[in-house]
Amino acid sequence: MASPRREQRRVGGSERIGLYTLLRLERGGLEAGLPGQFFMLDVPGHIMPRPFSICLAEKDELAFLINPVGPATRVLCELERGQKIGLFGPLGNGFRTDVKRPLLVGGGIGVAPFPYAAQVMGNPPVVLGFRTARQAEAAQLVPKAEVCIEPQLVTELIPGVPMDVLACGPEPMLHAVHALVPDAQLAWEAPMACGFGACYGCVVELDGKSRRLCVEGPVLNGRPPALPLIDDEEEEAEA
Amino acid sequence: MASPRREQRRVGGSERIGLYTLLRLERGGLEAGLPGQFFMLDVPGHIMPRPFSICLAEKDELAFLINPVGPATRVLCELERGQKIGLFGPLGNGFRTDVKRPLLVGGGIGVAPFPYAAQVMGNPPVVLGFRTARQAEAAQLVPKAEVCIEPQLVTELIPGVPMDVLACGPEPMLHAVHALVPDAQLAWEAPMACGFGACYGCVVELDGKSRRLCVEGPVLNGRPPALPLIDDEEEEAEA
Amino acid sequence: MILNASGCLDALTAPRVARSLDIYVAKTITPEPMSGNPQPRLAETDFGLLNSIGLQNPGVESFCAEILPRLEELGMPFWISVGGANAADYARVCERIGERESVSALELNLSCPNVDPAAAGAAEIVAACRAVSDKPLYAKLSPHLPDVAEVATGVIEAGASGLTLVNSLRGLVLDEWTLEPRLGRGVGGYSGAAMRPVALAAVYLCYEATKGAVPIVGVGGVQNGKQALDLIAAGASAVALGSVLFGDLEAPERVRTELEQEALARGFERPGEARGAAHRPSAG
Amino acid sequence: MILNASGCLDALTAPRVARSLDIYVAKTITPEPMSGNPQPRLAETDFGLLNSIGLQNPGVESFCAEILPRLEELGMPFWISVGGANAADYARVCERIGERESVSALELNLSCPNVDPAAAGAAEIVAACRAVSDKPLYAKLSPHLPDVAEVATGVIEAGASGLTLVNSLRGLVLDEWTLEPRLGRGVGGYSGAAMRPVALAAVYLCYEATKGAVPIVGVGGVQNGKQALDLIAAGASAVALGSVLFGDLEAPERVRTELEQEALARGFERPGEARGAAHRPSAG
Ligand SMILES: Cc1cc2nc3c(=O)[nH]c(=O)nc-3n(C[C@H](O)[C@H](O)[C@H](O)COP(=O)(O)OP(=O)(O)OC[C@H]3O[C@@H](n4cnc5c(N)ncnc54)[C@H](O)[C@@H]3O)c2cc1C
Ligand SMILES: Cc1cc2nc3c(=O)[nH]c(=O)nc-3n(C[C@H](O)[C@H](O)[C@H](O)COP(=O)(O)OP(=O)(O)OC[C@H]3O[C@@H](n4cnc5c(N)ncnc54)[C@H](O)[C@@H]3O)c2cc1C
Ligand SMILES: Cc1cc2nc3c(=O)[nH]c(=O)nc-3n(C[C@H](O)[C@H](O)[C@H](O)COP(=O)(O)O)c2cc1C
Ligand SMILES: Cc1cc2nc3c(=O)[nH]c(=O)nc-3n(C[C@H](O)[C@H](O)[C@H](O)COP(=O)(O)O)c2cc1C
Ligand code: FES
Ligand code: FES
Repeated sequence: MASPRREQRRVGGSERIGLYTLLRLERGGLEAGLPGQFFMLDVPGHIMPRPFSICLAEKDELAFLINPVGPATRVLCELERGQKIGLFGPLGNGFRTDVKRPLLVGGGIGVAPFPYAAQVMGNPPVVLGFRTARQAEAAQLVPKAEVCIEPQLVTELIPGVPMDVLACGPEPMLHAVHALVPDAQLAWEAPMACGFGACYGCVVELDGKSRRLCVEGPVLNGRPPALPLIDDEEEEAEA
Repeated sequence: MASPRREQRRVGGSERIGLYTLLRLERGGLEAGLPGQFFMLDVPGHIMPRPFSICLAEKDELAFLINPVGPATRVLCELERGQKIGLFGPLGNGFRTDVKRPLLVGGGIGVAPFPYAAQVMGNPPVVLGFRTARQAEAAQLVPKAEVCIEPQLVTELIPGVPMDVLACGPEPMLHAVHALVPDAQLAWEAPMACGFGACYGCVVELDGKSRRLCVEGPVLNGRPPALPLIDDEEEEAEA
Repeated sequence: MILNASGCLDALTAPRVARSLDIYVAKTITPEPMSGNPQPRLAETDFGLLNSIGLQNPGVESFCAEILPRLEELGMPFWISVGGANAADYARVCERIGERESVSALELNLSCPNVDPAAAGAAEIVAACRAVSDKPLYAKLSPHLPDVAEVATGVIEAGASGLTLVNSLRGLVLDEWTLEPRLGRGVGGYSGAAMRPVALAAVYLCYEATKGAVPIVGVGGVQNGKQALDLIAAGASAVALGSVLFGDLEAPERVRTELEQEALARGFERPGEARGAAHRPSAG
Repeated sequence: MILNASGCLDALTAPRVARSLDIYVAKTITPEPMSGNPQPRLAETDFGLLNSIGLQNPGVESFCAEILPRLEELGMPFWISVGGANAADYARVCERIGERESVSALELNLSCPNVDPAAAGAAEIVAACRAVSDKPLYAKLSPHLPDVAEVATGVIEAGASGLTLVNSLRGLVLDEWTLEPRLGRGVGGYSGAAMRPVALAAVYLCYEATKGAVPIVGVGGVQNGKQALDLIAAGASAVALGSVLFGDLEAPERVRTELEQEALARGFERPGEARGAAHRPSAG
């Protein structure tokens, strides 16, 4: 894998999907990485870049699904075709996708990595939970998704048979999934300033120790952490 | 005189005159004040407003002549028709214009107050000095101006007979004028953050005492200082 | 309550603006006249303002003779800011000005970045002033203290009635080409938007340490009502406007209106109810 | 010379970036492991970044066993930043790490805004470290000192070989709606562009007080070569990049190139020639 660099890319398009926005960036030779990996996106007018999961990876395009929860995400949702923004990735550890009995489980904006995952994995079964019907519109991005809306919870859609679960969503949902499926691969979130292990801002407690989520995750119980993140020139040359 | 307020005005036009730029703002009911008084202009992207002499006052328009010497003046020179900026004035003490044997003496951008002064005073004799021919193009704004370019100095154009001199220009020029004509009215400059006596940034030494130029000037040997600058509501009502 | 920050407004040249405040705070007065620092005294920075006025003032005698009577004519409450080089200096000004009934409070400027650091400790100065005056004494502290809360509790023990937090930071800007300091004095006071989080932190820590027992005037970078509300939530009981006044004379009225709206929008009937809200354990 | 600011780069996760520096500075190490502060630890401000990492580190023993050997493999000069709660703590880490020949210098973090203020005075800590180590010792000072130049001369008398100026400011940001602190710990370290004039002032004052006799690493808000040159003109002999690295991994090379160009444009053949230029009496 080549070393990620900060690149400038043009917005190819931006569309509302329910409450979220799908931001399409020209790919121009960027690696997409593995489903569950993320990019740091620069945000005009903001100092810290922000992390977003790869949602769609086409030959000419990388797309991110963005939930406008605060000032920076609101700016990203308003970007227009032709504007340039910086991005940096792919970063972190993605999902292991070569599993036998796959099931993708998403909650809310946690659907973001699954359109790409479904594509890579040949459209496995997917269950998605949302708080409102407007948010549930994002399910259209994932073929064959079974969808529920609160008060029904997405964990109720997980079948009682052993499956290899890949999950992404809010913290309470991930804990619930973990309780049902202890070996599920879970994609977590924490505030991130760098995305490559430099700031120690994204630390979470793992096995009683403080660990950087951007280095050890965001997917945990997944692949073992791969260091270094920003590879050596030499390794790059070999890649 | 009514109390000055911060107002927003549209740029009516902007034209290069040699090295300077004449910035025309829609007047919309603003008082022009007296020649030699100034306005604080807000500068997009900058924190401190900047002081500029009233250059032209038409019925529908106030114009300022701006020398692009630094970041803020460069921004003002690039403003385009239709943009809005804030301005605040008229401020300070202007020239006494009811003099018997008037002569206006300007150096460089010190020409700025004289188009308006000449209009108010019925086109008195004017002598202007510039460093280069490009700067001297600004002389076209003042009818009947006699112009010299360095190495000739503007003081050489001051006739040997007693005259009531109004002068504006760089510090060395003002000192030279003062040496020739001790009772000349001189318009000075100092960095200003407020323009109305609040910051004590514009202090100059006068008669051995530190004095605020925006309150006592910018024209000295002129009218005695008029306090308060930001009048009482009551006084306003009377005005 | 909206005040001006000391040194950022002259009520005599701008009485209308002064009257739009709840309290007017005069520029720092020292025992003897001070002519202040050399020009240039002002420079803009990317996100704030640098100044080195240097406590220019006519000295306490001339102040009492010429300026105080005219402040009294304004017919509004006002505070006088007091400076000096040592505790005796401060006490002398407090004693002299404290005679005047018209003066509502004395603010002790323990923190000017443009004069050499006061040799005497802050608490010692406060105690000396308390000994000569019964007026409310506000201790105005510098952000350049290793432990601002410790100094705050110290000055209160010494007799301060309240705190003003904070004075400007020490900053420097160089000329783009010569690389020499843009201010005549070199280093100056750095104020404005850039220091807002620093002022907030000082208010927060001092409110915590004093358990809200004394009034706190929050100062630093306030440009709108939301930023004023932040200071109140951190623990301020009043907010002072500084360099924002140079560019916006309507700021006191605007900030007051915005502050009321921002407080209401967060469920506080009056801005004062939000005092200390940042310290409350979360309801959710 | 371009370094990273301590705590703003991990050479093990980003060796390519570390190699683009002249010297790599590791995150602060304390005697015992520290798990750091609660989440959230990061918040953006209008003109800077707020953090409360809290000196999270594995402790000196685990550092020496697991991390130091891998830093040695990088094959580049590196410094270790040292922290603690008292002079004995600092000395213990210095002694332990000072054994390793690979370590070019020790930077004493006398200034972390995210742990309680060190009880011991800065000079006392430096003296204790000097007693146990012959390595170059850089004293990293806080901007929250009433008289930074006085502390600087004090630590140099106590045995410091150089200064690192400055650590982050103390700042606070509140949540827009709840008005509660955005950081789990409340107050945090405020870094980035907003503090640039503060860092410049500290370097300027300390260079003046030390007459340029010791090396100074300038730190604070540097994002481009011109800003690095400003620090050098104020008196820095090297410049460290902090939070800019989070968003721009190419910053070291870019800043180095820009610095050379900006120096040349002002008549300095090498950036080092500009050291102290802000102090020179004007030629004009
Ligand atoms: C690895 C990773 C992948 C992500 N992928 C996506 C994605 O595909 N689509 C998407 O919309 N969002 C994603 N996020 C979350 C996204 O980064 C945050 O919503 C964004 O940074 C918020 O920025 P803001 O300035 O708009 O809001 P802020 O004002 O910063 O925050 C608004 C609210 O969100 C919380 N918050 C801020 N940052 C985070 C964070 N990183 N994680 C959890 N809560 C946060 C704040 O505490 C606050 O309550 C991802 C986060 C991580 C760590
Ligand atoms: C009462 C008054 C009236 C003025 N009228 C005009 C006018 O009509 N047209 C015009 O072009 N300019 C006028 N000026 C000067 C103008 O205000 C400054 O050139 C401007 O503020 C510079 O801003 P800047 O950011 O572009 O440059 P800066 O980077 O701030 O300064 C560039 C250079 O100019 C010097 N400088 C900055 N401000 C001033 C100042 N106020 N006086 C003297 N030198 C300064 C700086 O020291 C520096 O050397 C006037 C100034 C005053 C005080
Ligand atoms: C030009 C200027 C002059 C000042 N003079 C004084 C003063 O005389 N006494 C004082 O206590 N503070 C003085 N200050 C500091 C302000 O009162 C205030 O603490 C600081 O500017 C921070 O507030 P702001 O960011 O709103 O400007 C001055 C500030 C400025 C900008
Ligand atoms: C996330 C973060 C972690 C930091 N950790 C440390 C640290 O461990 N030790 C230290 O001396 N300084 C630490 N600092 C302070 C920086 O080294 C630097 O002094 C400060 O950020 C100012 O520089 P900047 O504006 O370029 O970021 C940290 C800063 C940040 C932003
Ligand atoms: S985001 Fe910086 S260490 Fe993880
Ligand atoms: S410009 Fe502020 S006092 Fe004159």
